Amino acid sequence: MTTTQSYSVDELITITAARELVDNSVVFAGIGLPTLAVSLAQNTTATNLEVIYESGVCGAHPSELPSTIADAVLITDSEAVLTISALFGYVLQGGRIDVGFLGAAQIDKHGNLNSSVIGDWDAPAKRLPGSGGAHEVLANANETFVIMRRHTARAFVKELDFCTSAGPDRVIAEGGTPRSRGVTKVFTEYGVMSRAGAGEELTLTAIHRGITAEDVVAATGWELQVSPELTVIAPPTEAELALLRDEIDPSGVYLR
Amino acid sequence: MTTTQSYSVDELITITAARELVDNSVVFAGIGLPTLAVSLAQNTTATNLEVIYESGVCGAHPSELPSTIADAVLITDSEAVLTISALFGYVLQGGRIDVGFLGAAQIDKHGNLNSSVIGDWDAPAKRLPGSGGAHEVLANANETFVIMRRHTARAFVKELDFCTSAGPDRVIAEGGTPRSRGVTKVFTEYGVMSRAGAGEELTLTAIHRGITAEDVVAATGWELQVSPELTVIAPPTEAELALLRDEIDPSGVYLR
Amino acid sequence: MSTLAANRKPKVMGLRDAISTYVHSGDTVSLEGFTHAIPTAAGHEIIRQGITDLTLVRMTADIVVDQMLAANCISTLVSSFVGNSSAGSLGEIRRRIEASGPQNLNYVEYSHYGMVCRYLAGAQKLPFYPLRSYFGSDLPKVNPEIRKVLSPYPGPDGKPEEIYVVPPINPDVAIVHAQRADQWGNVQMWGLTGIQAEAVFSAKHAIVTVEEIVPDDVVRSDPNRTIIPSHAVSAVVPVPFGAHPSFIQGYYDRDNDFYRSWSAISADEALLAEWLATWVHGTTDHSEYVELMGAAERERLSVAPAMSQPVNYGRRR
Amino acid sequence: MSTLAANRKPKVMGLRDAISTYVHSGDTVSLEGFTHAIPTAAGHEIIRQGITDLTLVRMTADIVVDQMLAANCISTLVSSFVGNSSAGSLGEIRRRIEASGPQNLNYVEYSHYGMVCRYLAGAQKLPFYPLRSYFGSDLPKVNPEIRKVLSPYPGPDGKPEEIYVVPPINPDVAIVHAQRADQWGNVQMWGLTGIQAEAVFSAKHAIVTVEEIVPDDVVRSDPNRTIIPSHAVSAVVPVPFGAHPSFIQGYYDRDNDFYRSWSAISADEALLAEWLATWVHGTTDHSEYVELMGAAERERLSVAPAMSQPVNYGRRR
Repeated sequence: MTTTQSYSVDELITITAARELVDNSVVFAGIGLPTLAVSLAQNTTATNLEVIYESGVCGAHPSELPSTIADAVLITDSEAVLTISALFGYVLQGGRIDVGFLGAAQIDKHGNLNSSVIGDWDAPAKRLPGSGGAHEVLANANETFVIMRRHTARAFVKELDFCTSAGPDRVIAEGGTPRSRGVTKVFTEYGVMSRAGAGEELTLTAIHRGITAEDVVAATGWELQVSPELTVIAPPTEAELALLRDEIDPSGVYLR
Repeated sequence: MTTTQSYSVDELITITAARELVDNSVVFAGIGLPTLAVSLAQNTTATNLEVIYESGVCGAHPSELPSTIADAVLITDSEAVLTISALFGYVLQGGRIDVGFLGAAQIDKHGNLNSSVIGDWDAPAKRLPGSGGAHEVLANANETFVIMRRHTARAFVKELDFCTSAGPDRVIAEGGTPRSRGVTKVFTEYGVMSRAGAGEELTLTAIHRGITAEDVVAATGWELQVSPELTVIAPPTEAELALLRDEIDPSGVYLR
Repeated sequence: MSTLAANRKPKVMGLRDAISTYVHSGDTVSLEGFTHAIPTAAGHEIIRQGITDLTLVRMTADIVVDQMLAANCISTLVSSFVGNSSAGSLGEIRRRIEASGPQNLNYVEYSHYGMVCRYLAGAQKLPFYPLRSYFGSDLPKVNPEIRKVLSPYPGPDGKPEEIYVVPPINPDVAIVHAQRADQWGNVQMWGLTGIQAEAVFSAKHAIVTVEEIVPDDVVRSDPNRTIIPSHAVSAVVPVPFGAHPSFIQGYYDRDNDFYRSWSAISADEALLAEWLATWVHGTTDHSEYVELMGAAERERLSVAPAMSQPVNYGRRR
Repeated sequence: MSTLAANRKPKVMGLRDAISTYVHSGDTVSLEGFTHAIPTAAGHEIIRQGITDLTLVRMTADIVVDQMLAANCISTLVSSFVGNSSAGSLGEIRRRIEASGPQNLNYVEYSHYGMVCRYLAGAQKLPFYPLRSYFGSDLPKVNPEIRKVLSPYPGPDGKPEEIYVVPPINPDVAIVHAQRADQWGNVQMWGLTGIQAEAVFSAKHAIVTVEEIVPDDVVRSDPNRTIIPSHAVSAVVPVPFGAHPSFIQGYYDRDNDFYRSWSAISADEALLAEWLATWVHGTTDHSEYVELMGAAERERLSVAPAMSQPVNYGRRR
């Protein structure tokens, strides 16, 4: 992606994701761009947003940007630290998370995710970290936002090499009852793909300035549907960029 | 029961039970005579005995005798306080208790216990407190000691009005696999009844001085077997009585 | 880095408002506290508001349940222990269950760990929770909610293995009491913490009464002390002495005299009615109840300090 | 009232003795610590003692697992995350699993909550633990230990409901690290406590390495801080800096430089062998490893104080 504006892809994705966060919701956030997006939303449109980290920290007040979900600065001055079993059992499976944030190596049109292997599971070309808590976030958070910085046909695939984390369509296909809407938004360098939940395909609903729908379709491994109401995303405002750069990540921990 | 010695039934039962506690074991103790028995054992024959209370307190160092299993004096200065779910799940069901102590309104010859109702459960003549944790103590502690101060045919019955807590014989009869030996000792005003575990009846193995086996058989609702090696229990020693009265319960909280 | 929510809403409420907002006739209500920190004041406020037809869930149904029964708040009781500790009987509960009584209480009987597992299932939104109890017991015969499942793994002897399970509890509201919370509803507790966290997580709403609301920095100096996080709490209510006659570790002792006196009071319906008229209906709120206790009584239950030693959470240099 | 056991045996051991006593070739060993308090020193001592053929159970298989694999300690790995946090790759794990590598590792893959539930089942001695995961995922296809059970209660739609379950973990030994313990093995921890208590309760034996052994009165001033009670611990081992390169809340910070450097080290088998030769085989124990780190490095990771405010446990007057 090229842009004539003076902001990076990371800044663009972070700001776009922040705008989609709704006030008064509880967000399960990983480290990196989700941390920034949540922090930006708390300072702009969703000032009563609550963040819970996979490590069990609730109500963090870190002295600086955390570099992992378990960074010591997240614990000191926080409001509560839960055990892992309480976090996964009572909070996540308990249905108390509105929005989860995930990344993945591969995603398909129904928002199923692969973070385990490239190639065959038994003898993979590349071994990836695996689920961690991703499987449970997708299964239990009411909806999940996915951030995929690089939008390529190798990542946006017709068939996953392996399904680590299943969306509601696959849950239903196996005879289960979904407890979540699955992936509802995917943020990439090109724009935003959206779906409401089970039965729907991820559809291109918004593109960044300077991008065409054709660019995105060509970079997607399945026949990507384009919304008839496709919009162009308003570029980052001076205020958003200033908050990100001067208040939230002044040392450039995540922003490149 | 009458005795010519200068000690009470409570003292006699407490001292008899204390002598049966084996060193290095973990005991799940209720309040009252079990607390005294455990404390006496720790000061005599089982100095490395560990006591865990149903409230979750481990390694209690109370400033005075506790009046409930949850008395504040059990918590202050203790070594650990577990949540109820950890106590019942990880410690008791986890198989970490060697000896449990229980009482009951009724007991049968296999050590099954009733603490729920006298009469029909649906319209009882007398509603009793119910299981509390008794059901789980009997099911999970390796063995259980029962203290029944009054030895009468209304308490030592052929058929329980209701089985609240089941010993291993009833577990097997239902097709389960017992996880405990069930009741192995019953301490009463008359003496001690014993069994090794499933398949055995509670048998009179020891009597207090001045009691005859016939006395005990007559006071028991089933045909009580008497051990051919029936022994007479050595009366409390001066040392045991002094410890109990001067060190363990100097204010007479439980000793009457 | 700023992560403070600028328009965050405090969760502090008065007890009257909290009960009228979250407790309604016909609801399923969990009232928990295992000997320690029993939410008595909340129970009394339910009586004052004339709420009826509750399904009351409480592991140890003790004095406050006896009082709520006498005030006709409860139509179903789910419990694993109906007794006044070791201090005697609960007259009203016995009258409502025993053959000689009116038998108008629907009583659902469990063991303690059965109740614990129901809360664990409820908090985790599981369809059931397995436990190694109930084989050989008559409890499953009188409680059809206690069922069996076949394990998909072979047992220790290589044969198929069955295990009992209990269903989840998901009350409309859970009510618990604790030492303190901040204005956002982060609840801190020490001493016996019982099943309170699980009860709150299992419920749709949660009211937490506390001895005191403390400044944010007190809570945040020790986040591991928080047993219930803000997001699980609907209302946090300052109610000093709110657990009397039970005790609050470090705040006041158990009123053993009151426990012992309850056998005689509850044995006599007239005495019990008089007690409710004086102490519950006769007081407009819990602060009047505490006033009625009197300074000497509060002094009698007071405790001397035994302070914890601090730990270091560390700060990046 | 005296309840002190006169001849109680302290559980303090040296690390060498603790590992040789409780860890044997062929054992199933749980090594837990979720980013915080990873028992690295214990892993290194297992390498030093040449223990092999372990079934290693660890939710987040990270640097210490990479090192133990390279030292041929592990034949089966049970995990839910094989990655070096966000700092890069684990070279040895990838070589042992990927098609281009020797493929001599038996890898058993779960999700995080699947692992948590295996510990919960293990600690509670349950035949299985139910969880709301795995529908639609390929994980059950590659892991036949993940199975289904039919709930004996109707689902929300009134129809029969199936749920996935996982089997218990009951390791021969669990190894965890914490801030402190007393001589009896009462372990106190704050900050992220992870799955450590459940791992210990699930195991036949437990080794707990700690930053320091503290006097009894420190532990007893705050019994709620004890996350693992004495009776569940086999050996408690003082090992300062025993979690490096991970961190200990209030003691030292995470060595992010080391995490970042591991990608390059582990990518090259010769570099990795050299690292093990210098830092593990080249040191007789962890105190020499800490010596080798140097004073400047320890200073770099040091933290400033942020003390908790005390609470009152109360004492009867």
